[in-house]
Amino acid sequence: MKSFKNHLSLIVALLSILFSIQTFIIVDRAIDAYKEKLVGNYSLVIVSQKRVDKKDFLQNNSLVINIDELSPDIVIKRLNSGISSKNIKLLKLSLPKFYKLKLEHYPSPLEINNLTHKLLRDKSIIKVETFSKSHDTTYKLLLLFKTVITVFALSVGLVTILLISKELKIWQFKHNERMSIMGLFGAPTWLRSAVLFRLAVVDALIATVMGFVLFTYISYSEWINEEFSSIGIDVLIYDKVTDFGVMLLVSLSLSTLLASFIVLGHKEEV
Amino acid sequence: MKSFKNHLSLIVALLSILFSIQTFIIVDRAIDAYKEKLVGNYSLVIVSQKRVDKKDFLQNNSLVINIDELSPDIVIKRLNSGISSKNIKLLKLSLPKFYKLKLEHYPSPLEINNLTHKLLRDKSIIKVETFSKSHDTTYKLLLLFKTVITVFALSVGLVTILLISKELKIWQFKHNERMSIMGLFGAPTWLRSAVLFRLAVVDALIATVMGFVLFTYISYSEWINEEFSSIGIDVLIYDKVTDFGVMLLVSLSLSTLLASFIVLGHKEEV
Amino acid sequence: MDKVIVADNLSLSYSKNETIINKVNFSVNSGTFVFITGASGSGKSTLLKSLYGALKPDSGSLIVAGVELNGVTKSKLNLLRRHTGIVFQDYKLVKEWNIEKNIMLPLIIGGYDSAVTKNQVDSLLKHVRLKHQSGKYPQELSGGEQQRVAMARALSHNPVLILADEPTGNLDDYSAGLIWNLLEGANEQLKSTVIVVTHHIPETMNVAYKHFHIEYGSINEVV
Amino acid sequence: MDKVIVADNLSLSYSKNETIINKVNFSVNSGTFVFITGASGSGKSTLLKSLYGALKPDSGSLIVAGVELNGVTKSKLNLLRRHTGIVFQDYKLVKEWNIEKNIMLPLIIGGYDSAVTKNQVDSLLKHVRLKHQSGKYPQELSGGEQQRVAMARALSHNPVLILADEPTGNLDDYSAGLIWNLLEGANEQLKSTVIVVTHHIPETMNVAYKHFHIEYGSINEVV
Ligand SMILES: Nc1ncnc2c1ncn2[C@@H]1O[C@H](COP(=O)(O)OP(=O)(O)OP(=O)(O)O)[C@@H](O)[C@H]1O
Ligand SMILES: Nc1ncnc2c1ncn2[C@@H]1O[C@H](COP(=O)(O)OP(=O)(O)OP(=O)(O)O)[C@@H](O)[C@H]1O
Ligand SMILES: [Mg+2]
Ligand SMILES: [Mg+2]
Repeated sequence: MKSFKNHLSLIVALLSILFSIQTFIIVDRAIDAYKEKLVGNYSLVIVSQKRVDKKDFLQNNSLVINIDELSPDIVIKRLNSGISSKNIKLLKLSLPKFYKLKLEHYPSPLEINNLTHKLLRDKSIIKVETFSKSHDTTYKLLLLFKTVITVFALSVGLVTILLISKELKIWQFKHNERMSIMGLFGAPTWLRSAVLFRLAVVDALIATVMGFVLFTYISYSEWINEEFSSIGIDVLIYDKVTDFGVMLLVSLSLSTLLASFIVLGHKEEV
Repeated sequence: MKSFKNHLSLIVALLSILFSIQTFIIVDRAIDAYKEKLVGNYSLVIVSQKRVDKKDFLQNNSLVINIDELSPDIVIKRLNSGISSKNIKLLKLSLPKFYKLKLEHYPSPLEINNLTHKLLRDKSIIKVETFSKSHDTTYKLLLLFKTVITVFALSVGLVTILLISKELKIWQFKHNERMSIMGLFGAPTWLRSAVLFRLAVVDALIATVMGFVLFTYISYSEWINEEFSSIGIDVLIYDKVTDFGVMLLVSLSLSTLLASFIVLGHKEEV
Repeated sequence: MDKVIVADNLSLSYSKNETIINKVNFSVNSGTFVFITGASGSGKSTLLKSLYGALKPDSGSLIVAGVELNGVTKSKLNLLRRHTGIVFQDYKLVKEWNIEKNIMLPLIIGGYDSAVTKNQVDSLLKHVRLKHQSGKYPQELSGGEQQRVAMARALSHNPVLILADEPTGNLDDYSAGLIWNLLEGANEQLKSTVIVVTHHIPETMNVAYKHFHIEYGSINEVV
Repeated sequence: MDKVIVADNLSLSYSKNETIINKVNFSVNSGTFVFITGASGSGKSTLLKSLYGALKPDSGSLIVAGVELNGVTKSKLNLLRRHTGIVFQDYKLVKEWNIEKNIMLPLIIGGYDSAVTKNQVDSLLKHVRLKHQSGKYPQELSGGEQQRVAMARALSHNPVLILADEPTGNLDDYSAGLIWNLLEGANEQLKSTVIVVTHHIPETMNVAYKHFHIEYGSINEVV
């Protein structure tokens, strides 16, 4: 009973750290997935008076991964309900060629700017439509998002470090006396701290397994999956191999580090 | 020296909690500011064959706070480089009226949908342009943002609660013996715990003042301000009255709560 | 003469299956000097614990200074303790206080005037020969010095009842003599009732005393 | 006869301005039974601390079992301590271990066989009359019982050097007799060197002994 409570306190601390880390990993994946999605949705339209050679164009603009010609119908459709069919025909005749460009990654405003300037140097390209306003909005939101996540991750990190240091202090309170006494009877350091390290390893294992169960459960939870699918992205919540490995590594190294600190910081009683 | 270290541990714990809370407040403000900015940038365009009565329209559609007629030039400009001036004149003549709507708040996809349907019920309105794709992108990003922030706030909360409970345990280790001994000499509970509460209040005050200094410094820091202005929003980082009040309240109540728990959880020695 | 302690059919134990003190009857008159002896583990400290209310009677009744301890309220018990001075077998000094403050403890609790406190602590420190160590912390003292601090603390508030658990166990004869002097003084001049657990009753006692012996859970007066 | 302890011009102190033991010279032959006496606070426990290497000599040299303790390495000191049995004045029992495990401590550290351990602990528990309490934790014992556990622990690994700091201070005469028997037995049968700090040399000693007295920082043999 008493020993179970001893275990619990470290396990809870470790578990909360694992939880923070895993959350961070999930968020990272979500942002990546979201960027992936953004680049899929984002495209530039260029207007050219000459037909563009696809192969040439792609070679010259590494940011662009695809270029498709748009049928003029699509362009005209945007206004079609207000214009007479005679005028539409007229329009079609005089219209230049429209191309839609797919980009390799979600561009920064600067990248768009550079690309636009480069494209316009070609005399035949008469217009580059970048939908800059809506792009700007999304991009800045992403920036804000990243800044905030960074700040939050830093706070979680800070509080977690504090948590570990408190746990350290509690362990010190608990084990210092026994370690001193063992030292007075000539126990070498490794023996004095054997209990500590055994406790650390066992607790790390228990915490990892509990983390595994928790996140496996979460990854099957309907609420979480609905939440993510409402945002329209597909995120791997818990990779049973990699993430488990990361968790195991983190909790083992943290708890043994904790134990080592106590052993090193241990002062002999006089 | 020794007593300074005693103080430090609680102060650091309190400070980290204040830091988390203030970060959360700042993020909240940033998101609000961002939404404010989004609604400023977002607008719908409707195409109508008849002139729209502004007053009537605003009364009927509470979500809309402004409606402006667009000069057809703007509409045509989007294509102007490819069309001959003769055709443009022709276009202008046959074009219907264009209106730009400003909304009261940043709408959800559902709200946009409802509004569109409602508007189209009016026979004279022939098209509602919602820029739905770009809106969707931004909106979903905001949703993801909020979900992530919630999860992070929960983890910070969780770790913070753990941190406080650890601090509690450390206090118990430190004060239990003295409190027991005082009890054996007939000290009433309030006297036994007076030291504790004095410590709690003093530390809360110190932590609040330190938080005040920290965030005042941060709010004048160039890096932070650049970061926010690069996102294009203006956020109040530290309100020297309200935020100070919140900090004081939080740290006072937390530390006295901590002390009360120890007093209540104190077991008499036999 | 009124009685300070009346035990009636008193039983004490820490767990169901092991009774330490078994249905004993005894009483102590106010102002008496009492010795309690008994083998190690016989229940001497346990009996003292019950007298300051740290161990509730299993059955029977125990009245100390007119207060029935079986079912006493917290505030009544506190009041009783504020007029009791205890030397614990393991001293129970407050580690984070220096010895001056440790001796002051009952005076702080009693809300005494600071001038009175200062005088009292000073004279006690002198009496137990620790004036030069007054700023030290308990861990920085020898075992016997700690025991003397515990003694000084128990007497600092001139308690009407003094309970001392082997107060000279770690002391040489000279230091032990100082302690016996203090206890006799409190008994003679302040009319305090003194109850001392010891393995050796000092050979020269200047005051009359009673002697109880604990064996096999019962308490008998030695005459 | 070889010497277990040789102190040469040894000085001990806790702080610069207060020397406890001042330039003393003494030596102890292997297999001797030594008593150390002195007033409370004279430096008896301090001297013992230096003998098990918990307090480094201020100056001078101190050789214990052939090991110079002034500047000894950690591993050499540990080796020495594994052959020393100590009874501390404040017992220093491990709170979270029951008394059986507490007595085993030196055997665990020495890596003894579990059958040997079991036997040894059993016979010691019987000898100090605590067999029936073996599962209890230190806080659940009387002061004297704790002291007897500390004694049993100090003897469990048949140490060549035994240091006991007032090992009978909290014991009645009968229990104290058990302790003296144990110490005499170790001295006679195992030829252990025994150094005991005490305030009272027992009247009936079955073995020859030496007696050192500490006063004003110096150590003198009493003959
Ligand atoms: N850790 C310490 N720090 C500072 N001073 C100490 C410390 N331990 C002991 N002293 C001082 O050293 C002196 C000798 O102490 P020591 O414990 O050796 O006495 P002792 O002879 O064992 O006395 P006793 O019979 O009371 O146990 C005392 O005056 C004491 O105040
Ligand atoms: N907290 C406790 N929990 C359980 N048993 C206890 C506790 N305290 C003491 N005991 C047991 O009660 C019995 C009496 O203990 P007590 O401390 O009263 O003895 P004592 O007469 O004071 O002995 P000593 O002279 O050794 O101090 C002992 O057998 C002891 O093991
Ligand atoms: Mg006792
Ligand atoms: Mg000593």
